[in-house]
Amino acid sequence: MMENAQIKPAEGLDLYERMLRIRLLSEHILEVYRDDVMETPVHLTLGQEAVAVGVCAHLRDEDVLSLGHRTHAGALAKGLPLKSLLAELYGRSTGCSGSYGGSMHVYDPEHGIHGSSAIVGGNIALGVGAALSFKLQSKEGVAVSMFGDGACDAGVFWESMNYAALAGLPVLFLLEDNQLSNVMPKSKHLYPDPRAIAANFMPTYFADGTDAISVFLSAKEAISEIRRTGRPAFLHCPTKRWMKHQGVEEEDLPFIHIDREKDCPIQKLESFLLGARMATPGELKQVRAHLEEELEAAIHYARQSPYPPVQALEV
Amino acid sequence: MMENAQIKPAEGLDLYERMLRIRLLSEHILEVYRDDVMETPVHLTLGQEAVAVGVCAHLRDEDVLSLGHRTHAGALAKGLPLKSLLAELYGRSTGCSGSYGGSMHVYDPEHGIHGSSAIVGGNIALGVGAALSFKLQSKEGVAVSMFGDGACDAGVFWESMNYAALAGLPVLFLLEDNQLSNVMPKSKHLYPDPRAIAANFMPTYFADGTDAISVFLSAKEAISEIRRTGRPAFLHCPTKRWMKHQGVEEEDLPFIHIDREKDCPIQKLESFLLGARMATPGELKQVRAHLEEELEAAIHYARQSPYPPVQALEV
Amino acid sequence: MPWSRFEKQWSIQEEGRILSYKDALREAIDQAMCLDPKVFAIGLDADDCYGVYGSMLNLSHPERVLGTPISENAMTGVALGAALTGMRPIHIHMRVDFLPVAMDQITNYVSKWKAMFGGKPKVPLVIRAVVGRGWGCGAQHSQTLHGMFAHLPGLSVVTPATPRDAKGLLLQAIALDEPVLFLEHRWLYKNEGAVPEEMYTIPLGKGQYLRRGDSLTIVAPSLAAIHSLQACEEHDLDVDLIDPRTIKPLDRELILDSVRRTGRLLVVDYDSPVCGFASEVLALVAEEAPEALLAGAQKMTFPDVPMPASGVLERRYYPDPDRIAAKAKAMISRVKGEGALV
Amino acid sequence: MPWSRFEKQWSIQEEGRILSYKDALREAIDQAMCLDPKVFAIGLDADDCYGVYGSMLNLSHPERVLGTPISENAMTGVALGAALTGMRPIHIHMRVDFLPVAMDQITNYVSKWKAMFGGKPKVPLVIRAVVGRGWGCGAQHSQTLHGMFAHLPGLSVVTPATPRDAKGLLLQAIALDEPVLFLEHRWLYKNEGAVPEEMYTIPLGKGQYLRRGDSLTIVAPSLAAIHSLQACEEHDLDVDLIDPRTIKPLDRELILDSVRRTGRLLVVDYDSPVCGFASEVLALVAEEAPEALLAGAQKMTFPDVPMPASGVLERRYYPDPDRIAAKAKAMISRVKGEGALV
Ligand SMILES: Cc1ncc(C[n+]2csc(CCOP(=O)(O)OP(=O)(O)O)c2C)c(N)n1
Ligand SMILES: Cc1ncc(C[n+]2csc(CCOP(=O)(O)OP(=O)(O)O)c2C)c(N)n1
Ligand SMILES: [Mg+2]
Ligand SMILES: [Mg+2]
Repeated sequence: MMENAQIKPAEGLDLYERMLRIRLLSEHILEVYRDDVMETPVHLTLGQEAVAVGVCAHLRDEDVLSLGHRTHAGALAKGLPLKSLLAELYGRSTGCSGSYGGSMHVYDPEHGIHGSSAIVGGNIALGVGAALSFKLQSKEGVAVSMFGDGACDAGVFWESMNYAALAGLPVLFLLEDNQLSNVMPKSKHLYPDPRAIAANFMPTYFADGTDAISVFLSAKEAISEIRRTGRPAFLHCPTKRWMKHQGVEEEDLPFIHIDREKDCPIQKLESFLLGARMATPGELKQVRAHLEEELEAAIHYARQSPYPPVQALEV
Repeated sequence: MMENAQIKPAEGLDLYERMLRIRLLSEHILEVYRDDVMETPVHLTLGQEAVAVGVCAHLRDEDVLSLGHRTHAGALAKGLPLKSLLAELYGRSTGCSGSYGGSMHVYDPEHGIHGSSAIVGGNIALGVGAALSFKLQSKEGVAVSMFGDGACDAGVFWESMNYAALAGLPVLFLLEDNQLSNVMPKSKHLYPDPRAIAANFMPTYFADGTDAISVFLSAKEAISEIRRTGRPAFLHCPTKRWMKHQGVEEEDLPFIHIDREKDCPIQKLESFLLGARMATPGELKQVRAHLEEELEAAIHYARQSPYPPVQALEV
Repeated sequence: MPWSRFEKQWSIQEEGRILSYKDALREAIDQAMCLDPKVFAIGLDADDCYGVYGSMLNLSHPERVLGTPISENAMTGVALGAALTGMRPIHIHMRVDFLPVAMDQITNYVSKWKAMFGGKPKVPLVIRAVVGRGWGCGAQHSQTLHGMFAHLPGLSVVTPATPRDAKGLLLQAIALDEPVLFLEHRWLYKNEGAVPEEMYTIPLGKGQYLRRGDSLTIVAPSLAAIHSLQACEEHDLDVDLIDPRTIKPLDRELILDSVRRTGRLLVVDYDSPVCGFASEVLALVAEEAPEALLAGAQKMTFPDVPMPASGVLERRYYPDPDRIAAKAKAMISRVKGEGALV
Repeated sequence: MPWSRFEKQWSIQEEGRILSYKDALREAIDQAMCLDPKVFAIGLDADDCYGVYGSMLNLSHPERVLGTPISENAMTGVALGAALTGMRPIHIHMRVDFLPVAMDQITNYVSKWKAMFGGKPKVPLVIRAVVGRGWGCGAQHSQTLHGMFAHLPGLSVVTPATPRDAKGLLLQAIALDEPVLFLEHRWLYKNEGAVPEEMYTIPLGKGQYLRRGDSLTIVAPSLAAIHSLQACEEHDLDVDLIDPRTIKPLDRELILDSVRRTGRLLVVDYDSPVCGFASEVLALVAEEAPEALLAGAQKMTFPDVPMPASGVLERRYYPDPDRIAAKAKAMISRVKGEGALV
């Protein structure tokens, strides 16, 4: 945990709000998923909220976030409205992708989300393409390609870093490293240290991916460096996945130890904010209350929304 | 140039013979190619003979060599009979690939050549697969994946190194680095130093790719390490391409300086062998005379051979 | 994802030892591994505790099941390299949607290798991949693509519909010295049927009748074959139902014989319509037996759009037994009622 | 490689400004770049001194032509990412054979992106690739593959045969907010024909007659269209020759109209036969106008094997005007002489 001088109270509260929003969504999914009201495979982000939130705190709406299959945290952190995401999960035509995408495919160009992909790895290149777009248009933006340790196995990871470095593009390679590809530990699927590799292409940064402040501070450095130089950077955030790769069950894997109190990014941030007197318990409660209301409204919105018309598929 | 103690006269002469065979083939192609008697695109290996020869000197017939589009040096160095290769270039059914392959696709499983490929990069994985085969069959062999600097751009290079390292496979990644991908200099297509990258996966070795002795000695170390540990290694051999990427023309690229005397692997080896008194001028002449005869016979063989029957394509 | 909802929808009523499609696959792999030490399996998550939807669990030689990184392209090259040097790999993919990642190897290497070297190499490589419709997976996790693969010269494309065929065709694929793409539909995994215990092979290029009738020929592979059979049984349709079993090579004679007799053709193909299997069958008949087509020929496929995620759309996207039956009835009655369409 | 031998085999005799196919492509790109600063070109060796067989040389905006590493897969993703964020990329490949390397992006990303997000995204991405038969290149450097790509929902496949179409279709492809695969046959590059100087577009899905006649309909795209036209001219055949211009979308009505009139169909397609364009056209007619097929329908394609390298085989592998003419004559005379094939 870094010194509090580096983060302002408003920033801390903002991180808290964004993380908690994601957490509440996960909890809602846990609650209803077994009733089959959400017909879409979910990759929950429980325990991993800090990574997306700590990074997105430094992004503007125009900045681009390119996501893979595990979308919820990144999408909400970047600004995709909760109700749009919920409606998508409920398969309604008001969903962010008109119900054509489901959990793995979110879309909100107004907030810099130009789609996400469930084929591991390829979305990294899309982020690089967005960065190329900024450069060609002499725009100021930054693109973030967010991916897991498993995606580092894929050749497209290598190719994307090489091109971003050659072309000099403003893109952050954000490795959300939960040390798992499905049930495979990282040691079994990725031989080298990805950060050491990345260092051959660009400056690299590190943060504790279960600690929003740590991510916030490293991301701040990395992103301001990108904005300054127009060149790529790499941010490595080890974190922990609490649930099965997909679905709503917990999973105990022998090689991953999880302490759901100590490892919880939200509890960590709470103690930090309270300890540093950057927020009072009352303020935090208020945030939660406000988010719970927002969630209720979003659920209502989603459930009231119509299903898409099947005529769309008639030839 | 290393000390001569490390190489025996017979070994030196063997290197010389193999390199000269390749060179004479190139010269024959230069002579006849404009007459359209060889209907196949040729990627000449003029100036690059030392790499394949220095490495293959340590390989047995059973060891595997996986080649890309630039096949001639590797194929001959590994033992593919000259007449088979020539017949293939002349499009005859006695060619090593029955005339179905052409210059880029050579086949000689008896000498560990299980095919070669013109789509850049993929052959690297095939070499790794051959190494897996050795391991699964508890055989002693070594596989060599030979590729250029351009192939390092491709994701399959990365994926192949990762799997070879994870699985612990006896494969040599042999980078024949002519610093060009077609007319693109390496600085334009490959950002990092590939050897530095490879070092994250396996031990790396270096040799002057225009110097057969240098390659011979480094390859000896690398390959004996692979045989000892059963694990992969990487050998980086910078060299120089004398001709256009493809075809029989010379090309002057501003960023590559070539001195066809000083850079010539064959002249280098000649001076070494003579200087170290490992061979006499007469012996070298004899080698050449013998090879010229061999080439004449091979040309005759190829030209006398029948074209393949077109009926093979009738449905 | 409640697979239980649609798994084991339908089973063949047969004499003999009853096995699920999944267990038939498992048995084929196990027996092949026991018979030949050169057979091994390799694939992303192939060695994990879920064992590719159960099809790889409890094998006699777990040491010959290798996991891989998420590197489908290189791993296909690795499998090919192993096949060329004495092994008989089975490369496994949990979803057919991951095969495009390996398409360079499949298109340019695997399927060309034998011909590119004058027919000399042996390429005993099986690529297994699961077609995985379902539960709002969306466009990238619900593809079939057998039409795309069948376009490639040099690659056989096998699509077993029954447990018996799953075992016999997989053993055949493993036994061959040529590359075979073996596509299993996830919805067939729990279906049951009689499967001989001993090893046996079913040749590629031999289709079979799943039902005999005179008014209409239905050609349908994989899950579409089972759905068509359900349609025929539940609606008592007078249909000659052909399961080609392999998309490529295709049992042309079987199809032509039937169509010449019934004079009407419906191809039910759970894949995209353009340049796919359904078109291929219609083209075959157009070329070889146009006179048999006067009473009508139709395709029933996915619409020509990517699969949407929402359940209501997903259910509409895939044909099903009732819609197949409705289409078949319309074709039969139209013909019977109004004469040929001339 | 003596391209000169087979380049400029044939040119259209027309009024107007004469341009080569290659220069028509170049002009389209140049005009598009001048019109819209968002248009840029990217591709391996696209920016080198050879300029993609000359089609990229002397552009007004060379700074908008970007070279790339040998990373076709990631670069397709990069191009898509740029297309989604305001640019209009033209991604260029010197050979269509390199596209399978990018197949994950093409199959799972590019062609699905619009539908996967409810039709909302604009995807103004053109992928240009050159079909490169010739000179013993062998199996990996001579593929066509348009049948494979046409199978994918969400992707248009464009195959111009004439200089005029090359320009008009390329401008149309660049103008569209949907992904287009633009396949140019290398043997067409030096062919010449009249090409308007101003910018114009030709809509996708609109074929054209290259010749009118009554005895047989030939449908042939790309180089096959030109070879068919040569066949008809040199042998004075009574043929309705249709160049579909785009494989997908397909001008179904144009083909059906013609076949209904001529009663006979030959599809000449320089691609593999199975699940390809030739089968698609036959299937269309089988479904929509079977009565018109009684006099015979045939495909003329590559044999279903990979391309061999040896010149003698390569020349046999590709159909040519003489063989097309022979086939067409046989079909016409058979019909005329012996009546329908019933
Ligand atoms: C190309 C490809 N291969 C396999 C899969 C199946 N798959 C989905 S997610 C996943 C694990 C990804 O791990 P990682 O990238 O670390 O992301 P995480 O799930 O841990 O967030 C796998 C193997 C896929 N979607 N795409
Ligand atoms: C996937 C792919 N993209 C492009 C090409 C065209 N191409 C053939 S060789 C070559 C350059 C390869 O450079 P390198 O790997 O360094 O080998 P070198 O020719 O220098 O020996 C290129 C781009 C190809 N064959 N395959
Ligand atoms: Mg992970
Ligand atoms: Mg090179």
